[in-house]
Amino acid sequence: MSEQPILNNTPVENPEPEIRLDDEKRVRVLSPGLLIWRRFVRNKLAIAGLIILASMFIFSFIGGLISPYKQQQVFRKTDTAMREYASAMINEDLRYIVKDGEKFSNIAAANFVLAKNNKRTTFDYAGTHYSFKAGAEDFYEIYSLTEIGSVLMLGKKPNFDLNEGETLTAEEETAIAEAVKTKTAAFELDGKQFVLRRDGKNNIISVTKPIAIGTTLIFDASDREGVPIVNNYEFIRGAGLAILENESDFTCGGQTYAIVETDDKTTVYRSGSEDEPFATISNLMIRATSPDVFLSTDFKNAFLDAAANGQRAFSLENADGEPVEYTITRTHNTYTIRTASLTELINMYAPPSRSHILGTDSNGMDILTRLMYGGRVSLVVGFVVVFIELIIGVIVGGISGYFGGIVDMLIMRFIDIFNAIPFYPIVFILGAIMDTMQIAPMQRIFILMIVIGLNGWTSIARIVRGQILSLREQDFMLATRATGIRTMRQIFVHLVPNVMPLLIVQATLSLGSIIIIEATLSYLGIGIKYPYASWGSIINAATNLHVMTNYWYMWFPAGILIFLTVLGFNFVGDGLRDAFDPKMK
Amino acid sequence: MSKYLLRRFLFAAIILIFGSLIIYTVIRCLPTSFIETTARQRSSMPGAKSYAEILEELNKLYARDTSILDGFFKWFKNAMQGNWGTSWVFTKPVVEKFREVIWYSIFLNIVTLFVQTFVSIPLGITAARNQYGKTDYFVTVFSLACISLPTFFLATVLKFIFAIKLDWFDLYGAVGRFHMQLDAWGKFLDLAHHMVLPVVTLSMLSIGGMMRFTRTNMLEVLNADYIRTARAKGLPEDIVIRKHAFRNTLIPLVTYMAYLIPNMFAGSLITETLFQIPGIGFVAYTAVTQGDIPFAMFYSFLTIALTQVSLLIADFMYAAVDPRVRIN
Amino acid sequence: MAFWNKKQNGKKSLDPNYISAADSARIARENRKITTAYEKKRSRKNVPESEYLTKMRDPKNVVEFDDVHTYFYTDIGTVHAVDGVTFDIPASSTVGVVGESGCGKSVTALSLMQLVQRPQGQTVKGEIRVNLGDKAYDIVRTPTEAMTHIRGNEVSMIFQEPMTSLNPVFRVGAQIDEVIRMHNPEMNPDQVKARTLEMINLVGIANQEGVYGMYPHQLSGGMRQRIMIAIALACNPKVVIADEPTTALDVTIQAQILDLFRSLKSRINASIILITHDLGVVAEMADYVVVMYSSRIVEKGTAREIFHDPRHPYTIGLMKSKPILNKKVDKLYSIPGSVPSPIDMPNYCYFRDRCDKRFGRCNGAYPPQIQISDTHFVSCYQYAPENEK
Amino acid sequence: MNQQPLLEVKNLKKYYPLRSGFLNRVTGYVKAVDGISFSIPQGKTMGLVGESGCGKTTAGKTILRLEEKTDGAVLFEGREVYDIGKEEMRRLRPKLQIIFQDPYSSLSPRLPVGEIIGEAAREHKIVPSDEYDDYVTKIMLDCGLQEYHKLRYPHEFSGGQRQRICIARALALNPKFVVCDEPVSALDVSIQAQIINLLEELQSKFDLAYLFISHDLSVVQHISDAVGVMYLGSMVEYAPKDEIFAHPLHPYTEALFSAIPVPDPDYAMNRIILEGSIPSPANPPSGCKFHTRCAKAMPQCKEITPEMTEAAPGHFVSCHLFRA
Repeated sequence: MSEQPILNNTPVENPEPEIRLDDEKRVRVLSPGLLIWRRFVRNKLAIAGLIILASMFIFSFIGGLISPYKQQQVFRKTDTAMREYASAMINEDLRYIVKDGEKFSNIAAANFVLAKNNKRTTFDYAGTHYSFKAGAEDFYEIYSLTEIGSVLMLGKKPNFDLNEGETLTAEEETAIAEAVKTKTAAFELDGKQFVLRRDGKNNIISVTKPIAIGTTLIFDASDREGVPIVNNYEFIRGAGLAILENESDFTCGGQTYAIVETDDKTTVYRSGSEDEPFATISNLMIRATSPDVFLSTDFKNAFLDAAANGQRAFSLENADGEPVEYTITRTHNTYTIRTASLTELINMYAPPSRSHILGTDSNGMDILTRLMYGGRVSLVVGFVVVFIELIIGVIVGGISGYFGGIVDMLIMRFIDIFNAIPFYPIVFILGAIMDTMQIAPMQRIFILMIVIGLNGWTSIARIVRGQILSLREQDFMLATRATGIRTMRQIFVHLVPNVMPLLIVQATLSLGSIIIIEATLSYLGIGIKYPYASWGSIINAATNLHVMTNYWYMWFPAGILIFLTVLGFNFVGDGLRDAFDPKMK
Repeated sequence: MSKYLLRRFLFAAIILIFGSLIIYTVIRCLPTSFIETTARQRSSMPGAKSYAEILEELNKLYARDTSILDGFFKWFKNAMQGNWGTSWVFTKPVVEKFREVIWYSIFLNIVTLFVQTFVSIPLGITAARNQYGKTDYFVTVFSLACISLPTFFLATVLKFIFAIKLDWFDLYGAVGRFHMQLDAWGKFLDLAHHMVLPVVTLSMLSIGGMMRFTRTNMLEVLNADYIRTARAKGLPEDIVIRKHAFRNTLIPLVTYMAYLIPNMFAGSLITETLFQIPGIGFVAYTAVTQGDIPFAMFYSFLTIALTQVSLLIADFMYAAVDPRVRIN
Repeated sequence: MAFWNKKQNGKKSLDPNYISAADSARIARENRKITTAYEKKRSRKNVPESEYLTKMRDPKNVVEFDDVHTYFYTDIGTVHAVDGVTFDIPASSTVGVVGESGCGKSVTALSLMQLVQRPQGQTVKGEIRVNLGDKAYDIVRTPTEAMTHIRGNEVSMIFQEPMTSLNPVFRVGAQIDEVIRMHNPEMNPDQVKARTLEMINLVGIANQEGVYGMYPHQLSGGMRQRIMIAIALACNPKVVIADEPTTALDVTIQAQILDLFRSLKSRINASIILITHDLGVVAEMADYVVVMYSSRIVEKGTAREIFHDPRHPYTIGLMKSKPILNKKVDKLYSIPGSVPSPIDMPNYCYFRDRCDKRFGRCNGAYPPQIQISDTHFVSCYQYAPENEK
Repeated sequence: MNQQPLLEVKNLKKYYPLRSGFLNRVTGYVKAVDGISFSIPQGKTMGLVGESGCGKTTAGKTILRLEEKTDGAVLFEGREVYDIGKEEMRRLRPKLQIIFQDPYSSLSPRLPVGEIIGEAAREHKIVPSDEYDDYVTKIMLDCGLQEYHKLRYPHEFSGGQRQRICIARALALNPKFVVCDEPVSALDVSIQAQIINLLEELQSKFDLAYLFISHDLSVVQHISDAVGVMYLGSMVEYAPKDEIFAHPLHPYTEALFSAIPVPDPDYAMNRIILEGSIPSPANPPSGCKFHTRCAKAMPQCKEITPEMTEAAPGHFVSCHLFRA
């Protein structure tokens, strides 16, 4: 038949076709990889899962690198707070203003107070004699005495015995003699003070030299320039003496000052500028809390007015003309003046902003950065635990499945018993122990990984065993035995690659549940502890009702991240299972 | 059958004994310093026994002076006679505390089981019926989302939305403040009202798994030859699904549900804690985190027992729905 | 984009037997489009009867397949599982459909039942006319609701696997009851049960009452297949499709079932479509034989014509390649090559490349059906008049 | 049979224990193979027929020591296979090969075909390593495969080609004896013929001995030199091919032969229909296992297990009808 002539209407050019109909090259098929890939991508969720997971990995592992902040970087902020601005008290303590070049020690001052209280006018300290002039209650001028000689009254005639180098004028001698006679202890002559002291029959003559002022009065300059002048010994002495002597002015350093006394305070004006107070004198001490701050007279006046009226607050314009509010609190005779001022604080619970996209947490750390580092911990814990589970599961399940029989029976019963043990109570107890023992946070993570891993390996072992048992029954495994292939090769070349797909699926799905377990433990405060963060421990903040209610951004993003990651693993695992499932078309 | 049952019971008993032996061993291995610290803390609580008493009771009940095996059997004997010791935290016998609180958990879990069953099985079946369709995608996403939700996060979000923002429910507790003043019906309503969020939480978490399980099994069943036979008989599609496919899906499903029971109690531990429902879970959590050894021991034993009981139930249910098993 | 394509092509050249990822994605996309369109059409509600009512070509036929095309839209391309099949089932006769696996014989039968695995599988062209006495339905266009009255009632089916074809959780009796009740709603439960018992008896089971209450797993394979036959015959169908009814059974059990079929043939008023790959079974049972190869009918005729006067080289080869008991041959005849994968079939005789009688004309288009006798048709150029295309 | 047969099976038994009860005690046995004996000379084919569950596959596996025997003897080249040590057995394995029924589960799914065929040959150093590649190619060509198939994976092949791969895998080891466990049952008719022809070709080329297990009598008749018929673990009849097909003695063999449908519509059938179904091998009937279905059953059949008797020269049958 084949010898028949070829008819015209049939193609003759190509009697033998290139490809036979039954040639397997004619119809292209899916390659093994593509087959799995096709099945995988048919499941859109698996793709979504892959994308989610990729983003999570980038977020956690690369995000931490590009984040401008460090994991444990604490942020501060400047904020207005009511801070102590100044304090005021009625001064009852003596202050001592010492003349330049003189010495007046604390012990001398104590002797002074003793003498004053004993109504004596002189006192000694360290071989030096002192005297003071008691003015009003609150102003004392303290002198040191220098002996110049002695005088012996022989009858009415004074007999001077002067120290070497000392001289007395005739007037002075007369005055001294007069004083001895009248038993005056001290007198002044031409601005020079003399003090007589009885020493037996002798009267020792001393001249005084003012060295210090002891006063409870407070001298406040009205402006910053006046401070050195006002705090000067000369000025204080001048002003004090003038007040004592009820004079209306005094001179100090070539400048004349006028003193105006009112009910509760005394104001000093510089001559020539009478409308501008130069200093105030009072027994009220107002001091700024910060040494940099100079309290103006206006402030003091405003305060005094307010204090006098029993007000709790007052307002005053500052140098820029803006009103500033001050509050007054009083304890005993001390007033504290507070005002809102800028200060630096830990930036807690900051709401989302440009610099902290998700705000800051209760430690003032950037939540977004914490989330990145927390993601690392969560993912790494997940992977390590899965690794532990796989190692134990594959070995135990493999032994059980491959050897079968009594070995299998024993292992499966052991797994049954192991599975019966409740996981959470054990972990809670363990957590309590770790808390009591104060285990280091890093060690905690390791212990946690081992515990979670021990919890999960049984399911892997079961799967591996089941798979190997069923593979073992397949003819191709029988064929490896029939062809005399070594046991190791049987296991690793023929058996293991066939278990792999299922293992990959199981590992992917396990990762999700492990992350949830870790997060749950961390949320309950048993897992990852500060300073390390995991997503679960970040949500732990929400256990605080206040935080949960008011600062959603502290816990919600972490929860969403856990949710998305686990969802991603589940999506991918599900897709892989479908892809690897030989039953699927 | 009775032989099989006997075997099953024996096996459950063995697991129970070995499981509790492990629990006992763990407790015995607790560092002494931990026990003493905790005991000391506990004894300083109001109403608690003295430190010496606590330690003495512990030594007696757990036979801490003997070897682990001896101690275990002593403990086991005590436990079987109902002597579980006194809880350190609650300062009353463990069993008494258990009786007080278990009803909350049972109520919570049974309601959840109902909700879950009636939501997930129909949804799972619907998904399987149009595989790769829109419904299937929705159901798959929903169920996987449920599986992926951490309990505490779901609970927190629910509380945030429904208790704080909308103020529909109380944040915590099983009953309201004025519970005692209500009549019986009011008390029940009050309890039910407080159970809404926990039930929703627990249901959401378990719906996912069950829905997946139903769907997978349904898909398998739908590919079976007898489904084709049923169609070839001219049965309308919904009878094919409702009768022929569903009965077969039920076989693995009842087993799954039986396994679910102990898991639900473990799961409700977290949920009860989050909502502070004073059920066994919350109480156990409180006790165990504070190192209450008698209660921890009791709770662990209870969980193992529950697991074994549920396995037995699973076997029964399996036999009930699968005629092939019934005969053997 | 062009660069990307180039890369794809480069990859393809590594192993030309594999579909590239891009192609595979394209195929998947197209398949989805096509199947969704068909599914949409199928899921319409309240289709008017006029759309699927038709007329028999010959009223003596119970079923007429007329140029039926059933395609499967798979990941590697469109599988033409049934590609233009035309044959008739005359009333009260047995038609054997023979062919090797994948030749489309089962899909032909499933198309008649509208049980092709959807949505991948769709009957895309042609008519399957079923004679319901007063009217005739075109199964291809019949909506699912109307199908439920035909399936199990007018057309019923027996499947290959008796072990899995019965629902394991229902009693055997209930499964027969069900189909009777379904199609005879007027019967009361007692009548239904009586009918069931009658059917169990009919298929040669003595212990009717006992079997009625049994579960399928308590029965052996042969018994289950008997039950399947009882289910199929319960409603007095016009056509019974037996899809490899004995393939899964042992030889001695197969003999029992064939014996049963033979005895039933005379007692029931149904036509049987017997699908099998076993020529012996067909020879024993069938009045007419349809030989299928690669989704098409290559030869059809009466059993005698086919077995005594086979014309198509495939039919001849098939018969020669099967060793026959007590018939000695030194070397079995074997058809070279293998059955082609039914994707992207070219337009020439599908058997050409395996045929030892091919000649020039075989390179032309697929051969038309050539009538040898009244009933005998063959698709082969050998028998075509030379002037005919 | 003067010359020593290549393989001799004597009263081989394989029982699977049935376990039940709490302690998994053995409560009974499934007597999958219950005392079968036969021998196969070099280059010849022994056919083993029987219905599913009759133990023919188990027999094949037990002979190859893929299952441990319960009793009896398997002598390969005069040596008891079960006495050989583990490592030596591994080295002996290439001589004894098997081809499975299911071409889908009998190939490692994750290995390329070239590796599947060649790995054992490499492992047993059948050829020097530099000839290895060519050797695999040669075997593949012998079995009707192409060289480019080497890198493909099993799932890309059709059933017939997979069976060729299985044959190539066995052949690559230079076997002397191959158990063909229903090698064509899962294949289409046209492919069956190809595989049968291939097996025959290879047999004559390499002087192989086959144990050809099948339920298809016509195939067995075509390929075998001697045929054994098995029923419920026991061999009921065993004779040279021509003898047994011409004069089947055992009622079961008769029924089996008559049950084969003949592809001829005019063939006058004289079929013996066996009633009932095959009993469970876990609980076989007493006496002659076939008596429950036997049309010629006698009272003694129920009580006494018939012995194997030589009814004609070389024709062994186990039936009370043919007691010597």
